[in-house]
Amino acid sequence: MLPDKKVCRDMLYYMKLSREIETRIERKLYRQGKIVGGVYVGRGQEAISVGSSIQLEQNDCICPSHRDMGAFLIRGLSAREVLAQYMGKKTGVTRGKEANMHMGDMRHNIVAFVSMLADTVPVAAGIALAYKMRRQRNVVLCYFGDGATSRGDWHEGLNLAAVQKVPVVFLCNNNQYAYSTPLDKQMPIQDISLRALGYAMPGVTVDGNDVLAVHEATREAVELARNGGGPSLIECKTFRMTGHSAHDDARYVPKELFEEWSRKDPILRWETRLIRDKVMSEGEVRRMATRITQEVDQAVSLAENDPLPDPKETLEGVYADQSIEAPLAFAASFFSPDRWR
Amino acid sequence: MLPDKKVCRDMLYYMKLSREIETRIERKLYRQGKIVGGVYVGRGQEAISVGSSIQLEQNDCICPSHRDMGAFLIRGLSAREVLAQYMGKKTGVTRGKEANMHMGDMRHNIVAFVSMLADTVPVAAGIALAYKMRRQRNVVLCYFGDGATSRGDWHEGLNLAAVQKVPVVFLCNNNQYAYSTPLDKQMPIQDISLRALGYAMPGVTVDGNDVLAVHEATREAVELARNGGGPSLIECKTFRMTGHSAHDDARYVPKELFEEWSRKDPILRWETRLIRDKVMSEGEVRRMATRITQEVDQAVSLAENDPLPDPKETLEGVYADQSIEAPLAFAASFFSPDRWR
Amino acid sequence: MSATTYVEAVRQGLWEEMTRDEDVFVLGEDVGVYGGAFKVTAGFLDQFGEERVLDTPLCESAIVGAAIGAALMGMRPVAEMQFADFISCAFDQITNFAAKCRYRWGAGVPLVIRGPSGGGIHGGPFHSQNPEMYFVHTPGLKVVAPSTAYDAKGLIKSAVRDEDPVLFFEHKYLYRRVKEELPSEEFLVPIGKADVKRTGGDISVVTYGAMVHNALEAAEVLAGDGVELEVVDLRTLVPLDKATVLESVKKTGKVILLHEDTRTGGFAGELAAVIAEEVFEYLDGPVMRITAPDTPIPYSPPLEEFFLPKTSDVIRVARHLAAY
Amino acid sequence: MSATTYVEAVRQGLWEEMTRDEDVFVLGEDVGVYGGAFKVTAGFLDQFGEERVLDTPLCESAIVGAAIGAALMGMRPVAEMQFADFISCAFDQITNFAAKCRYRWGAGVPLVIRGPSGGGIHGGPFHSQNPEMYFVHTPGLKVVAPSTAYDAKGLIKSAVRDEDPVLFFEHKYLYRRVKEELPSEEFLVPIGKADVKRTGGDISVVTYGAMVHNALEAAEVLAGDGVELEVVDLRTLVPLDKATVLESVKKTGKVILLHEDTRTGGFAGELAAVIAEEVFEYLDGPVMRITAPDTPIPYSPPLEEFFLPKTSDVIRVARHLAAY
Ligand SMILES: Cc1ncc(C[n+]2csc(CCOP(=O)(O)OP(=O)(O)O)c2C)c(N)n1
Ligand SMILES: Cc1ncc(C[n+]2csc(CCOP(=O)(O)OP(=O)(O)O)c2C)c(N)n1
Ligand SMILES: [Mg+2]
Ligand SMILES: [Mg+2]
Repeated sequence: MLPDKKVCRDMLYYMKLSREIETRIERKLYRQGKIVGGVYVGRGQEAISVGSSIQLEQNDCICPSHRDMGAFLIRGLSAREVLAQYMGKKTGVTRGKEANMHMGDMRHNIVAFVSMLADTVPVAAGIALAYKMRRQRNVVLCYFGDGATSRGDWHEGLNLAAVQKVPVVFLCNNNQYAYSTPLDKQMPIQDISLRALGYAMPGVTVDGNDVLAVHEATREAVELARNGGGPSLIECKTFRMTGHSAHDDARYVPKELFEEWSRKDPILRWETRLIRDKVMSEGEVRRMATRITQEVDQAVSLAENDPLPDPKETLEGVYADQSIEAPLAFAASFFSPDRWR
Repeated sequence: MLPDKKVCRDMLYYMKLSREIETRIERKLYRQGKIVGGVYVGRGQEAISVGSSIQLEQNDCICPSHRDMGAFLIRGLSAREVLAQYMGKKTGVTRGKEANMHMGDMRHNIVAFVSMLADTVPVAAGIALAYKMRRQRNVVLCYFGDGATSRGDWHEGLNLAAVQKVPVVFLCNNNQYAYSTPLDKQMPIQDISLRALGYAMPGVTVDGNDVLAVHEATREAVELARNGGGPSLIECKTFRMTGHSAHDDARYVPKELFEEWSRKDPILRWETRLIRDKVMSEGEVRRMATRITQEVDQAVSLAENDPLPDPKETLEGVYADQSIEAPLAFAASFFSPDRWR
Repeated sequence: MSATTYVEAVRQGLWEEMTRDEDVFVLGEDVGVYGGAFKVTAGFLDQFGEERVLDTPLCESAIVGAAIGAALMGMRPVAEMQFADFISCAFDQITNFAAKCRYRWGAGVPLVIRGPSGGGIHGGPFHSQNPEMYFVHTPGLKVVAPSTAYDAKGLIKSAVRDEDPVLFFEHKYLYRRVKEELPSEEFLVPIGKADVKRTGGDISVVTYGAMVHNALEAAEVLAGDGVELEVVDLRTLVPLDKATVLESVKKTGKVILLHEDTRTGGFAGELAAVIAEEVFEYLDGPVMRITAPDTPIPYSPPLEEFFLPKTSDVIRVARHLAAY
Repeated sequence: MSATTYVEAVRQGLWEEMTRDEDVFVLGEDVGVYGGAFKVTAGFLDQFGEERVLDTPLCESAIVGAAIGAALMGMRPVAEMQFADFISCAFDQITNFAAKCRYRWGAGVPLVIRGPSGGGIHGGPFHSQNPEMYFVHTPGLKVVAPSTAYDAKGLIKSAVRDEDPVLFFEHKYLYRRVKEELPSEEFLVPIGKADVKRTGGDISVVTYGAMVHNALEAAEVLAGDGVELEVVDLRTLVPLDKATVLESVKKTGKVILLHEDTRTGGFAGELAAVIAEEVFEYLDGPVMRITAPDTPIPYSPPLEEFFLPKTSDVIRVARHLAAY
């Protein structure tokens, strides 16, 4: 059974919007030198963050990883804020302090990823703990890749969440590679969901390229969590349809795998399904695509014209108490505020 | 079926010797103020380290934890070296540099425990990796408690060992407490061996108070490892028959549990079995006990009379290159070598 | 009114803060039923209940990580490290997650991480460490190390109320050795303010933690010889109260930097740099460090004794400087 | 013969050591098939085989832990951190296990941990860090940070041969920007020896890593004004070549301590302390530090640019000191 029509349409919209934004970033802005740092995209994996985070309530929270563009957009970040973030603009989500997917904003209950993979896993447990202590009926979605599961913090976080029975859903995108490292060098098992057993939590493996399957598995896990049933682990099998980042040509990935998985493209699949089930017409899908292109065009041009941060902001925001900056800051009497120019 | 008679007797000997040494340390020397640091004993758990490490070959290696006295003794440390260690004597295994169970000596292939629990787990994997690279048919036994399994390094180490398929046997003493923390606050499962599934390695739970069961499970795991079959996890259910350390009266442990488990005492059980199966006579067992008391008496008096290290040794041994100490050491020209007096 | 020990002062401070603010809670290994390895949270479980006094699994990284998560939601977690040494296991969460949130994306992490540090109790290499410098060197963290019961109580309360992550290093050697009468009314000690524990015109001794007491002992002895030490107790390492330190050095012109932590890369270096850069003209003698040597902390009494800086060291170096 | 880049120099050094000694092996994330994120181990898998070029799971702590285990057995592991920033995840294994084995129980751990550190490439807070101080402050470790291709090659070879754990911080900004012709015959650069990269009589600049090049640039500019900088490249932070530093300061009487790492608790503090303690009498001016400010490393170019110390800073401070 399909979710209600609006949700179905929204899922397509956010998947397509994610793809469009990331394509623009990776294939255009990055190549034009407008994005100076690294670029990681979730091409081919859009169903995972979209199918899961679409069902959150306002006070729920997400801890996204580096291939979860859809989750950021669904939680309320605009395309412009995201693009400005990538370009290091002052209007970006982090005002230029942080790079690419390291977007966070507690007004939207989005926790910024730190590069050290799996660090957000215990943090998500702590957020869920706060919900539990405050008797809020909210949940946290915590995203990570297959590689991240090898880190100690992953284990500690799952165990703590399970012992404390807190409302968190752990979502693994198993795209079968961590940078150049294939799954069989990462772990001796094929299904990461198997590890849920070790934490006495429900664990399922779903087709991560089927947004409906992701939606359904998340729905169950979220419901369990919201009702005090504790954490779950959902493994979404998928494939990284790019290199690890924009500079990686992924020549270590057998070509056949790309071919095989391009046939399983989650957006195409969902479009076909919606048209087949008459949730949307072909015309509506086309118009959605056009609208998205326009939205992104506009966001790109706004972001491109946005200002960079003022160099002096470098020294701001380390502590809540702004008066602390001065004594700690650089070069005492020799510090020249104009040194950037 | 019992192992050969010598092994059977040796197991009894080492269990009893461990108990005698630890009883002396905890109930006598510690109370006499002769052991200035903390004291942790393995009372009631002697079958675990003894039943497992008894079967190692010379070039095999152990990474013991803090309740594995038997393993140290079997690997060749003398009672005197151990007692001197506890008293901080120069003749102790670490010449006074380290406390209690932190004994290591690569001549015996004993890796010294560091307090940060589970840190030896990846280290054991690395030792096993070296065996594999050098095509040595050797194995590592790595010991830890139930509490240690909650740490990230435990997970990282098991996973790495499994992926690399190295010859290591992970031995968990599940004594159902970590300091004051009972198992159900430590993890949401009852059988730690369940977690072996997540690493695709064999995992078994055995009665840790039955030295034969420990011996048998270890024998199989060691054989597998020696033959290139990779790591295993053995969980030995047992009970900590003391407080966490000598200063802890364990009032948080229900008395019934102590009573229940004292009936399962591993030494008593093994003695009874050996007598029943006519491996040893009652007289032989009595004589063994007497001999052990004498050995330990003698070791205590030697260790008590052993010298403390020279204060100046404080500065020695940080680097292989002894000339480095000087420039790094304390107080430059003001350093007085006599300052201890 | 009877004297309150240092450890009891920490306990009282936490107790008061938990009473004042429902969002404050403690978590860590054995903090509940057992009341903490050093009994800092004894009685808390009965008073505040299981939800606010959390016995966690043995996982320092997740303890801190979970505290961060709760703090992001506006809670006020106080995480105990059973021994400060084990903070090494949570190093990544502290330095990369907690320390950088506000700067990176404006999210405050009002979190306290506390635990017993320091040597002198024959704890050996893993139960005696002074890990403050790892955090002093990480922008975004505050680092506190009180030397008296009064400061311990006043500072732990300020730490709980701080909007940023505070590392609170108690000195376990002082836990039961140091005591004093505390005011019956509530008081706070501000983070970021040093305290001149003894005034004197000849030589400044800048120090913190257990060594404050060695400095005071030395001052007592030297006063007999007519050499007056000024003992500056930093109390907070970050943010550093530079003004108080520099003022003292300007006055005396001579300075001893004293800490129990090891030498290379220790806080004395930071202080030496600040002094040699900013009040160079006032110096009448070399800037002297007294610290532990660059070794792990050994176990056996003669070795540990040799390792720890002591009052006699301060006296010896002060005499040398006085004669300079 | 053509010039060799810094990154290629590291690669060659490792290659030669792996060729020389079978016990040497590399392990880390993506070091095999991919040849390392920065291609330091490109071609190694083909040459040395899967057993000596190990692609590990994503687990820095276990990578270091396993390297320690192998080293205890006499192997010579070289562990790569994909970015030096991720060393935070292995902090406990490095500082508590590797660093303390020899002291605690006499077991040597001949292990190298290497990786790209430093900013200037718009990597943001987690791909730009300079984590050296965490290890400088841990007795038992050696810490190396080369600034040239020659030193990088000579020092990585010495690191592999060292009997103790060596932290080897490459500066990724220099990887492809710095190159020089290298001798065709084998050479080593000893750990623990600084190198005077430019001699001059007026002001000593003591520095390491990428900042060596800024110091040299500044020296070039200032020479035009008749101010002669002496540029001391430490190359090794632990053990510190105190003799070379102090000799230079004795000669010039004025000193600038320069590093890319943040200020509070940075290596400049350690140097300032050594100088103010041991050659106080020779100083003709304040000991000046030039460092990054106490913030995480920001991403956006204007911010990162502002964050990093630069040649103009050296020139400005040197002019001030010259006039002192
Ligand atoms: C602790 C840590 N080590 C190494 C890295 C470098 N790194 C970034 S992404 C990545 C691979 C991640 O793989 P996975 O978790 O499967 O996520 P994916 O990129 O496939 O989505 C690596 C090794 C890192 N970010 N953090
Ligand atoms: C990382 C770390 N955290 C905390 C401690 C303090 N500590 C020492 S033993 C112990 C309990 C260990 O429990 P377990 O692993 O079950 O071993 P047991 O003592 O029961 O044999 C604790 C919390 C420690 N040694 N290391
Ligand atoms: Mg992946
Ligand atoms: Mg236990």
